Amino acid sequence: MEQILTLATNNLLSPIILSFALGVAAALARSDLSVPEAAAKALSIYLLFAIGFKGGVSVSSHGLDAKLGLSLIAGIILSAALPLIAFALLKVMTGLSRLDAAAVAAHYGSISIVTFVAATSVLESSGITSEGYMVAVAAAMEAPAILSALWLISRGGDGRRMDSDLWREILLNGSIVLLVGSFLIGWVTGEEGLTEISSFIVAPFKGVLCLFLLDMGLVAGRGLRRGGGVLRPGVLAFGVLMPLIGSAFGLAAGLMLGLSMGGVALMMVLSASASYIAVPAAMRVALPEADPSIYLTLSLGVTFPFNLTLGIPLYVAVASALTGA
Amino acid sequence: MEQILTLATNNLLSPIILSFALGVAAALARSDLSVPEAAAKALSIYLLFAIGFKGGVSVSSHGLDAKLGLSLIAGIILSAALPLIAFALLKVMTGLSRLDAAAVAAHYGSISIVTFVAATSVLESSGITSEGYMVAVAAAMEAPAILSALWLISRGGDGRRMDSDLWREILLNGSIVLLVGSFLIGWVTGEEGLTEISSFIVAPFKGVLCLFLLDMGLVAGRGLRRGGGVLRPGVLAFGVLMPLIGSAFGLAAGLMLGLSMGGVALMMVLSASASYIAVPAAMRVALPEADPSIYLTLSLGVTFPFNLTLGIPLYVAVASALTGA
Amino acid sequence: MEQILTLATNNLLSPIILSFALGVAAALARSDLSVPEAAAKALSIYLLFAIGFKGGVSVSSHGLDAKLGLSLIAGIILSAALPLIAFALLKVMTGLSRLDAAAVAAHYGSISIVTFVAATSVLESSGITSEGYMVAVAAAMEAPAILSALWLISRGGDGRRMDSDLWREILLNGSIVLLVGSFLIGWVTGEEGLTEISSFIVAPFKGVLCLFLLDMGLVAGRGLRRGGGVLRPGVLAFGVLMPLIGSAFGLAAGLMLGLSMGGVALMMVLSASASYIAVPAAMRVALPEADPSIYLTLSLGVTFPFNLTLGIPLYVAVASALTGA
Amino acid sequence: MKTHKAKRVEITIEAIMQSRLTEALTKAGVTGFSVLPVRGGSGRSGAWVRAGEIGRASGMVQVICIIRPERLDALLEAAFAVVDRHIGVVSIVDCEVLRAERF
Amino acid sequence: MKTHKAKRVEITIEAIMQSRLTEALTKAGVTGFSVLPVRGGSGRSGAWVRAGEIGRASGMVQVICIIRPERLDALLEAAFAVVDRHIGVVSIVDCEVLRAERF
Amino acid sequence: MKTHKAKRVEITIEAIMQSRLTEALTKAGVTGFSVLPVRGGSGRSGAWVRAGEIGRASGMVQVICIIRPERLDALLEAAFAVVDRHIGVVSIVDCEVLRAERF
Ligand SMILES: Nc1ncnc2c1ncn2[C@@H]1O[C@H](COP(=O)(O)O)[C@@H](O)[C@H]1O
Ligand SMILES: Nc1ncnc2c1ncn2[C@@H]1O[C@H](COP(=O)(O)O)[C@@H](O)[C@H]1O
Ligand SMILES: Nc1ncnc2c1ncn2[C@@H]1O[C@H](COP(=O)(O)O)[C@@H](O)[C@H]1O
Ligand code: NA
Ligand code: NA
Ligand code: NA
Repeated sequence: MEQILTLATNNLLSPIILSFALGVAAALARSDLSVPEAAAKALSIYLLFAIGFKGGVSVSSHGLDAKLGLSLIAGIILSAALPLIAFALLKVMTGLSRLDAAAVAAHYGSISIVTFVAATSVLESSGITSEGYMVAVAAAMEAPAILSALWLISRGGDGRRMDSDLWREILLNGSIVLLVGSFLIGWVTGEEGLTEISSFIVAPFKGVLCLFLLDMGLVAGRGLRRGGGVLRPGVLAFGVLMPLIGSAFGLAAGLMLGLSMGGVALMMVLSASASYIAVPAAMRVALPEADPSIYLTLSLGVTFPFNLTLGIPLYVAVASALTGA
Repeated sequence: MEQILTLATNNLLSPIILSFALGVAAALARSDLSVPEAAAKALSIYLLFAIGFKGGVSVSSHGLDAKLGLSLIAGIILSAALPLIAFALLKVMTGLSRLDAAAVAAHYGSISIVTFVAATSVLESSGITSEGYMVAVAAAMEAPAILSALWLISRGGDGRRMDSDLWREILLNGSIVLLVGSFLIGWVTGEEGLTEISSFIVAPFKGVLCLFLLDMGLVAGRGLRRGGGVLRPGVLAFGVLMPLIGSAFGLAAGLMLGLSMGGVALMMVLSASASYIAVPAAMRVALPEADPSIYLTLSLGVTFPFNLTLGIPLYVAVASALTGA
Repeated sequence: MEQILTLATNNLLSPIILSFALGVAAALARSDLSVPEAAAKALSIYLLFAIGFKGGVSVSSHGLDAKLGLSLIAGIILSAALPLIAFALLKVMTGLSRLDAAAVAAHYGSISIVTFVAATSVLESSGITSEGYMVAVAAAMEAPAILSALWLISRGGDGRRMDSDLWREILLNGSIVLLVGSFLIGWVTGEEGLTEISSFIVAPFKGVLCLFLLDMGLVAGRGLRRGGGVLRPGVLAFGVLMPLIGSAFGLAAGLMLGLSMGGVALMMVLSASASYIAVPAAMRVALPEADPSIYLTLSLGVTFPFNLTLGIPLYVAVASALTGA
Repeated sequence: MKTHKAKRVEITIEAIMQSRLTEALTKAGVTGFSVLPVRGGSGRSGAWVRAGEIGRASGMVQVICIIRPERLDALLEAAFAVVDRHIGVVSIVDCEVLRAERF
Repeated sequence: MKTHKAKRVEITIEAIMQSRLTEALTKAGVTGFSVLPVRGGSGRSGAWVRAGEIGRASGMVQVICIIRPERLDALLEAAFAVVDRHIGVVSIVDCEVLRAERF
Repeated sequence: MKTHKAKRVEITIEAIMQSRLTEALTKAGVTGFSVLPVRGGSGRSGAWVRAGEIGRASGMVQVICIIRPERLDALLEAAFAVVDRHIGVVSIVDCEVLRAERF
């Protein structure tokens, strides 16, 4: 318990979290502070490239773990199954329509890569290592949740075609391609490749993450200011409860797979986190009648800050307690 | 004197100044070289974040100086008073209308954060330290000058309402919020926080400043090419004289406050510099009839380059002579 | 031969080339991965500034080589002469119209600065030094080819005026101005200047180059997907043959000038590379009837990848064999 | 297809005045608008480009409103109160729209 | 100068739907269009701005087609099929063009 | 409110030709124009997008001029001289403006 509190306090007072808080505060106070769209995208490209590359290098150093395949499968199953639980929970806890509930559920099966990045950076600060291929697991978990959600809707008699364009868009989504691509590049080039570009992708990483989280805070704060009203108490509670449930499933999967302590923590983080890039875009195409202000505000304005501030230290503490590391 | 010359020459031949000169030259020669708006804004966000953060860390390391409060008050008084002097001077030296004169005056009470950043980088190169809270003083000096200018106008019988929106816009201006916010983050996280992100905010700082000044040079040069014609000799002379006058007041304030040599120099720089972000924007809203090509060209095309090239070394030399350091 | 193969393999498996390949693959697979225009331009500004600056510093360290002037003249002659050869070859090998052939020819006389940058980075990895003023030679080679192409057209009776605007645009092209400007800045500030900003322009250089090549890959891949069809086999073959011919002329020039091994290699690279910034823009203005999808696809989609992957190691190997270094 | 008469109002205004304009429009009952970036331009107050600028004092945006004809006057009055002392251009075009219930 | 009658169709649509719309237009025989960025806006589904966003779920673009009057109906039908269930606005204006052979 | 008849001319032209066009317009007595970015498009010469491009050879911009009807012909002639050999589209719409003294 004490460890959790220390971790949580350290985490809350890290430049990364404070930058996010600054962004939220500035947006709520209606400051005109804003990061240009092109700059925000550039920061996200940097982060995806760096995290993918480092994951690949780590796999190349530690050899191909036999668990990679199993972890990928576990990730896919989690991503597909969690929306069903989320949907059931939403039906019980909230008055959301089937459509809105399914759309929200899809977000919680899928993952948030920034939450993942923030978690790896917390692990690093604490000197905890993890399986490099967890980035690949992250990529694998992006899409299956979308299918589950569409299946939930079609079960309700409301036929939705997943046209092949949508398929391609989801699977070849820019962030998946960049993450997997740079993972492969890191894998192929290994430590040698890392040495060549580490002063670009390793040294300034945390600082870049600060600016990116400043931007995320601005966007989240703006969302809360505009869309906060649509979130009834039940929906809000879901936004905090669901990550805890998700993390429990992630924990179980991580332990069953026999991952390292860091790996278990990351599996929890992935399961606990909610998408705000791939899934919202897919929902706009496939379920345009679902209300974006619900799923975007919930994912970015509630669950993301919760995971960032309290969730990550909690998951790390639990993983550390249960892996006995 | 010799010291001034050496400092000035070193300064003039630094990559930072030469980058600015390159930008001016390219714009005057009508090259199509340009930095995208989003990239320029991203650079400015980086610089504000880094300078604020480092200021905060310095305060956290050296403890809270009792002079912080006094320095803030001094800054606010300077910002509010300098426009009155500037206005009187403009009435004597130039044929500008009351409106244009008040608008110009507001710029000279307020501050230019890049001039401040460039000065801190000159101080660092010379191994001179300064009070970390000078960033907070810089932030405090942004707005009061605007009020003075509007008061000058309203005295002339021309009633201007400062609507509450404008108030909020000025005080929660993106650059003030970012500067103060990152100052607080640096203060809270201290040296430990700095260690985590110093390879992002310390190591590449000067290089980023070069690219930013290249962009400033392009914008200033473009302004001179287009708006240079509106600047009559009297106005031009004001653009060089006023910073000297401002710096004298800054010097007096710095000495009275008992600031360190670096702190006195920075107080001079702040008082000498003229705003080109917060004040022009406020003028466009509150005094739309004032001619922007006068105040923008004067501030960015005349006073900024003057301070950058000759002013800063002069102020540092004077501060060093008078603080006996 | 073995050395070429090793170099080529090392080169092909470097993060730089793999990033380019990732971009091409993503574009061909119609992923929505894209780098914002502003970010791509910012990356190119960084690369030009850094490469120019480092070239200037190197000149300042090694003293002004008497060969600088001769190398510039050689570069200008190569740039002016290669289009004539290219044009003749195109008439023989392809069915392109005079206009299209002249437009394509202009590209091959001029140079691609990214190819140059990539080559310097390969040389550096292999510990091979080169004359710092090669950046100036690169800048000098940008424009003459355009004149040759326009002369080819006017010979055909089709009068084209080079209006003075176009002249200025070509010679004061943003990338030439930035390259030459930062070269001069580096020259003036020397090693001392470099020390101040090396953690910005040296340390992260290769990493930035990776992201830039990712973007180039995306653009090239998109071009191939859309415009690949217009390239008949003859035109395609030209895109691979012409760089080899160009490099042979570059080799001859480099040997006659008595350049170092690295200098010879870079002269080959410049001669072999094809413009995709300055020349396409000039062609759009001066020869609007020429088909951009031919010259852009050929230069960026065929010759650039060829040089990047196979050309550079080949040129380095040949230079090393023939300078006996 | 069935279309309905409407007005397309295009207001080119200083970027810094955008929020004041859109608030005034909203108060005047305008239910929708879109804001387009402008890269540069020229007018009686001189020429400008946004490239490289970080300040908010220069540059314009275009606010586009499509509205029912009967609401035009309210909109113009609201817009005029904001742009009155400012630079910028207001133009109105007759148009047809699909899905009239949206306006 | 000699001008020719045409229609200017402006479709404000979710960015994520852009490729679907332009593909539908192309299939319907539209030979040219331009896509303009939109910075922000407001409508029945709320207000939005693009600044700082990295996702593709929010934000609109404007697709502008200039076409011969006789092709208008085909275009509108194609556009409507795409925008039907989606937010956004379609407006049509009478215009004149130079170089009619281009449309 | 009192409005005045005017013409809204929209010229979609290659970005690289922008300065030539605006200079020609200025010479022809056009006192104001705005330049809008275009993200992408498609036409007889193929499809394009600006994303990721650093060169200036590809991409279009939109130059919008609002002018008094009697000046239209001078404007069109000036514009035509520039766009003649180039790709791009010129369209003209009847509009009403506030503050006619500005045109
Ligand atoms: N006639 C016009 N047509 C299109 N845009 C205009 C026109 N006049 C002015 N503008 C735009 O409005 C800005 C301010 O115009 P002005 O108030 O005339 O200085 C210009 O820089 C242009 O961006
Ligand atoms: N009347 C309108 N005029 C111009 N743009 C509109 C209008 N209504 C909606 N839009 C644009 O379309 C988006 C979605 O509108 P809506 O479907 O009403 O939420 C808005 O955010 C605006 O960008
Ligand atoms: N009918 C049209 N409507 C709108 N924009 C067009 C149209 N035709 C062409 N354009 C724009 O002008 C560019 C060049 O067109 P084109 O000359 O037909 O290749 C296209 O890529 C579009 O951006
Ligand atoms: Na999840
Ligand atoms: Na001042
Ligand atoms: Na060449």
